Amino acid sequence: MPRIAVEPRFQVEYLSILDSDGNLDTALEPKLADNELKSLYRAMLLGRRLDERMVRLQRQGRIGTFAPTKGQEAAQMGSIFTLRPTDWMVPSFRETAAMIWRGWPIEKLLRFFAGHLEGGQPEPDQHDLPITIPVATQLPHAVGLAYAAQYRGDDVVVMAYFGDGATSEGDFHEALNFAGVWHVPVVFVCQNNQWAISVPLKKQTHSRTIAQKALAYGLPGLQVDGNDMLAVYAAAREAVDRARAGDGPTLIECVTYRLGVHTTADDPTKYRSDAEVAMWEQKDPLTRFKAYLEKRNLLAEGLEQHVDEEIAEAIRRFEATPPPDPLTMFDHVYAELPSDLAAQRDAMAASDPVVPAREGATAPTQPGATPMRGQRLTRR
Amino acid sequence: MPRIAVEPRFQVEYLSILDSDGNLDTALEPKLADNELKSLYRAMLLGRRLDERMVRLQRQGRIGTFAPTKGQEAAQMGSIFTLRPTDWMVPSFRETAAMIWRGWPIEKLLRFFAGHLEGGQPEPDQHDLPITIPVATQLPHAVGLAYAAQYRGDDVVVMAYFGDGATSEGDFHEALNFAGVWHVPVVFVCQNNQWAISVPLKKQTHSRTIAQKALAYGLPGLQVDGNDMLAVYAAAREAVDRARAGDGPTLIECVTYRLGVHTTADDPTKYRSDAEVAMWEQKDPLTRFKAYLEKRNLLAEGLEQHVDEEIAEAIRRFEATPPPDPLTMFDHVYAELPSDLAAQRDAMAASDPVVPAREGATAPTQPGATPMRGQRLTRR
Amino acid sequence: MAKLNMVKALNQALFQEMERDGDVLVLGEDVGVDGGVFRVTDDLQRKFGSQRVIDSPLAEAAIIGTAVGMALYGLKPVCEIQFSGFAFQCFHQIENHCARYRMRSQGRFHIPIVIRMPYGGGVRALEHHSESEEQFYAHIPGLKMVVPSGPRNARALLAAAIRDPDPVIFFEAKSLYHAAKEEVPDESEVMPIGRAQVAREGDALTLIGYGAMLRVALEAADVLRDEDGVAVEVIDLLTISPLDRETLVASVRKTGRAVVVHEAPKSFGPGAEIAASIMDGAFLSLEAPIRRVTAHDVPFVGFAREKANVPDVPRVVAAVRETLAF
Amino acid sequence: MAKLNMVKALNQALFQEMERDGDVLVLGEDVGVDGGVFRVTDDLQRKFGSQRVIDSPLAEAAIIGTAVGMALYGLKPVCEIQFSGFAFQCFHQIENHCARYRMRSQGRFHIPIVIRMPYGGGVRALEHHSESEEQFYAHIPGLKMVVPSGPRNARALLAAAIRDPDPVIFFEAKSLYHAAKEEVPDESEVMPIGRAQVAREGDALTLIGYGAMLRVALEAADVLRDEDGVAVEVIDLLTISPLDRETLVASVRKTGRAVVVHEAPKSFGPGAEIAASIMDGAFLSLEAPIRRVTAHDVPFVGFAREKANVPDVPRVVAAVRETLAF
Ligand SMILES: Cc1ncc(C[n+]2csc(CCOP(=O)(O)OP(=O)(O)O)c2C)c(N)n1
Ligand SMILES: Cc1ncc(C[n+]2csc(CCOP(=O)(O)OP(=O)(O)O)c2C)c(N)n1
Ligand SMILES: [Mg+2]
Ligand SMILES: [Mg+2]
Repeated sequence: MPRIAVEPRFQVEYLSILDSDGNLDTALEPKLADNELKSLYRAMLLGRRLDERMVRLQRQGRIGTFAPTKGQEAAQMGSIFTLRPTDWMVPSFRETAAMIWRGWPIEKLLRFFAGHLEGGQPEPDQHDLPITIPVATQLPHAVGLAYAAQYRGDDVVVMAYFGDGATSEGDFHEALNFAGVWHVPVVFVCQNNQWAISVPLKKQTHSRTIAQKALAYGLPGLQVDGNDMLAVYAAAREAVDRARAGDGPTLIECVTYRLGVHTTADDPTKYRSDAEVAMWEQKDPLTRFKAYLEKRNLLAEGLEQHVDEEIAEAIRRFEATPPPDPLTMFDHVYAELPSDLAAQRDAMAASDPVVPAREGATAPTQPGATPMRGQRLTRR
Repeated sequence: MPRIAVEPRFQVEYLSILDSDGNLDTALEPKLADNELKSLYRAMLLGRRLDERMVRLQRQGRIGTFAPTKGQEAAQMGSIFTLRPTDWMVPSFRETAAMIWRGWPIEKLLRFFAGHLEGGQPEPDQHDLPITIPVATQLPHAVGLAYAAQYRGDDVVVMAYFGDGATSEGDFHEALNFAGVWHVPVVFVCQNNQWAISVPLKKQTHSRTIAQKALAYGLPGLQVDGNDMLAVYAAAREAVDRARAGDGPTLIECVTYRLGVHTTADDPTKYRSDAEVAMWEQKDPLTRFKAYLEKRNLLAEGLEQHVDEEIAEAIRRFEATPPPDPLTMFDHVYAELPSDLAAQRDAMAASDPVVPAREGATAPTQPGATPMRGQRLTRR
Repeated sequence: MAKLNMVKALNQALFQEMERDGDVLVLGEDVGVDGGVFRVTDDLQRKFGSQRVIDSPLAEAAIIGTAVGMALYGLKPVCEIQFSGFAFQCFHQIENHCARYRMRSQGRFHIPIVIRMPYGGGVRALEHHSESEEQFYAHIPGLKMVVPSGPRNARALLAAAIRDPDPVIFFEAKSLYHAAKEEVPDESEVMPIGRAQVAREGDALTLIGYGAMLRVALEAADVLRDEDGVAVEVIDLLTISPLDRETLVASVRKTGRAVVVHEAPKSFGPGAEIAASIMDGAFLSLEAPIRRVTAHDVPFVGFAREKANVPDVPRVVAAVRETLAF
Repeated sequence: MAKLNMVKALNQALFQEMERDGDVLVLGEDVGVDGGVFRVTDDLQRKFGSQRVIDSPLAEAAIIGTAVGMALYGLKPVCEIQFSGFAFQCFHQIENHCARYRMRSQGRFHIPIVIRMPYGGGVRALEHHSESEEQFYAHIPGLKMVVPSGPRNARALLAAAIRDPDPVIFFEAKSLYHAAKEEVPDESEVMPIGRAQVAREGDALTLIGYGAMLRVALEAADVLRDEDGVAVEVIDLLTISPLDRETLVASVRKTGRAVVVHEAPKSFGPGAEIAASIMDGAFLSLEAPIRRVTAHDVPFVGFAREKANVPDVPRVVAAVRETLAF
């Protein structure tokens, strides 16, 4: 049946600059200063080493469940690097590398994963939201922040992170739709790591790309090689500049891969093949960017060691964290404590002895605690 | 920045066969038998006349709030006409014309709008869901029905109705995404009537069309002149056949207009201009289809009168409805009445006198009832 | 001083608070040009512009979700959910975020948001347009849940809610919108959230109501005074959560008996907490079990049966008489 | 006869019911290949295929919404919400549709759906992974709300829930999943929904618990027996709603005193209905106010403080002693 085509024809593009074989598209190569390239690499490396260390801490029962970054360092660093401190970062739960770049002390994040709420408190001057666990629910917050910044006339861009699975949630849809209507300065960074726990992308959506979902909201959408630091940076730079200039939101799909477990409670051998993982290990963003820096003679001596020391020191500070005082659980419920809640607090204070924190930062896993199944070792 | 285009390029098409000036694209003209054309026109006319009658009934306090169809008869009839009785219809709340076509007795719908739940009960053999009030929440039901039909191996297609406003809800997104992944036989019919109460389409989404939202789910999406019965029919026919053949879901956007009030509690003069309404009155689907039938000599004598009599008789039956027995409110909460609920029922039965239904079908508006603001007269 | 109905009184609160504080903005479906389907936000957009009075797309979760973002930035959004029956679409944003951000961020952020919703029956409405869902919010730590009973306290409580640094769910009884006018002073007033009021003093029994049920309670008290010669103390809760247990307990210590009235279904409803709290605080004074007069434990019954479902004066009177005779 | 933990017992119930009835299917995030994040649906997909055991996209509202559609067609979906903390995303589908379709369609349709969710603390989990939200479902007319306390009753109640023609919310205490094994007969069993059980007889006081709190109640009863020489009657609710008031009232008529234990926050929580219902039915037998031992009225506190928030044996023992001494 012939019909009239509605203009414009839509198109989604894919951006790649430095491929996994080390081929560089010099025409597209972003102009990053040497020290910028160095600090980008350092941040990636720090993310990777911390990740490995945290998995061990979790296995030892020193922190609880967390979601490793491994494999997604370029997607995170290439994008977050384009933000100013006065811009806002809206993370989901896997952005450890990017959060550290934004100024979260490592020991604070460790406290967070050790079950201390203090670990989720951003500094007064930090323009970062804390980790959000319910998938996609942070996306409307990003739009609201951007609206508020625009309302106040502030020169602020908001960058929001989420996964491929998150694009199935209603909140993703509603947030992008509001962003489009309000034309606010948000950059939506989807880390399409191919899996939402055990669900592969093809069971997540029948859409060929995630980038094309932007068309539903009249937004520009771009797919980028998410393991290519340069490409992610270039795409994010463009989107952030556009947002800052008042030209509205963008959806960036970073095609990447979760090389590790979903969280430390997950056993990926149950749902994906070693061959698939091995294939993606060939595309490791860290190796690729390292080779690029090597060629440009920008690799610092002993960087691994410096990074490891930084982590070790942070862990020492973390382990020195005193056990939390249970009574402070009443401190941040409301601005003022209602009388019945004050009575609950008083009852706790009066109870003798004050219940000691069973699971402090340094306490080993309780013998009686339920074995979350991921606490048994898995192959990766 | 040059990038690689991701294939395929997306395109959204617009279908029009019989335009508002009466120009007919004979190449596209669907092959409908004379009696089919006649019954289509009769159903449209019935929808229109009933609508007008119901607005009066509401003004007189004989029924409560309802959402008139006026202007959307072609969008509804052109699509629903392609379903078999064994197929499923999933309405929202404005599909009066289509529901009557599906076999809902007029007096039953009137009872529904008079606040009797009995009016929402489909017949045992009727493959229709009742009216759903919360916008877009019926869309996943349609997908589930289609999944179940496919699971059972039944030759069934599901058609779901919703408005332009509904496309902003998370449930719309999630339903279309599931439909795409599951590849089930659903046709999503969006009646884009330009307004969601007072909110115009351009404040609803920054997307140029609603049809293009299908691309986010990897589905075909088509825009159609929703006031053109022939075009709606042709588009729906194609989508239904495709679904039946196992080729999955389709999104059809019918571009139409709500000529009347949003509901009888609405005053559209507050938010839209007379000129806009007048412009759309020129495109009235009923006049356009009538002219087509006239040219083909298919207009029956005295049709208006027949239709009006059918309506009048139904209203007589409706008005003869006995006031509802309050005790039956306990009949359909669970398959078996739990003991505390049985006690609540017994208490009601024992209370002397049994509270009479204050607002039965024939009762006028209570003097003390809150004047819903739309109950004052508006200009259209 | 002017005589205002509840719609006008609420509208005035919004005007006054928006004039007072440039961080206050209004967000919801049809709140702008249309002035809200009940006209509570009438004329606000004309006065404050479409950036401050925002006609949002049709998506409750994003209304609350974006408002959370605005609040995180320091603004004070007043959201309208068109009918309380549609707030379950945004329940996750309310429970996951409005109620928890202060705690999650250990005080770095707080959410000074107000979520207004028309609730309750009495307007011959379709399904989801006449339910009474206060219990769902009352059970969420971190939220406050307010239900005014008349134009003047509605205006004062809405002002208080807007100035409150914490998230407030604000239920407006549809049947009260045009029910009565009340003298309201021109200057803005603020009533403390978290305090119940003794609407009428008495010594025979404590009758507890709120929102549209206050009128039912007061009329029942009239009947009991006129027909039985008993003085029933009527308490208007005004705030459901945090519950003003002190006022309830003090009253029942005096009267020894209590009846609670609400439009929500009985089981696991607000009346249960009220009864349990009174038992806690006034056990030794209690001379009869606390009766609850509520809607039945049934889903929406259709407005033709509504009268038989929602508490009315005869049912309340009967419950009080039984409690007095216990 | 085999010794099963709760995960295996639930898994067996699913196997048995799916074998028994071809209309039963399983739907949720990661329920297929992965067998569920807690392995409750392990091996089901291998056995019954991916059309009957469906790995859904990540969208709770569509999981429940499509399941409603399947149920309308006559199938019996068993949905898994990965953690109860994520069920507010589908709360509108549960409240608007699961609970109401029988009523709305006046019996033409009913929704024989089961919604399984792991709930509660004790597993060192992040936010939204350790809350206890049963109250929200208990207050919705048209739903049933079930919480088993051990492998055998979990299996029997899940079977009953699947066969029940009405929607059942089925909460599984995460801390019980691997806590203990129990002898479970090979043939499937069904326990009636809506009946509480006396887990231990006693005459001094009625201690009411459910789910993971049953163990706490029983241990507290041990302490009270050993240290105080009192025989506390322990009731395992098993079904929260519809609440088995008869069993509760009969027990308190005997003992004269009651204490309720739950993991949900106190205010407007399930304990309130339990207390109010007991007062209703056993007022003249009551010798002390009914105490509630619950989580505090605070949002998620972080697992490092969880122990101080969730009821434990010392708090329950203290509350019982106070009640006995009243
Ligand atoms: C609303 C909600 N539902 C379910 C979960 C449980 N859950 C945590 S992460 C996850 C998968 C997320 O996948 P994706 O968005 O692709 O992010 P990724 O984990 O791959 O980074 C799920 C199902 C959750 N946190 N929130
Ligand atoms: C979830 C939900 N939110 C709000 C409403 C109130 N409401 C009823 S119809 C409507 C507008 C619907 O617009 P659209 O989808 O375009 O359908 P139309 O009314 O134009 O046919 C609104 C906001 C509702 N019924 N459900
Ligand atoms: Mg992923
Ligand atoms: Mg519309």
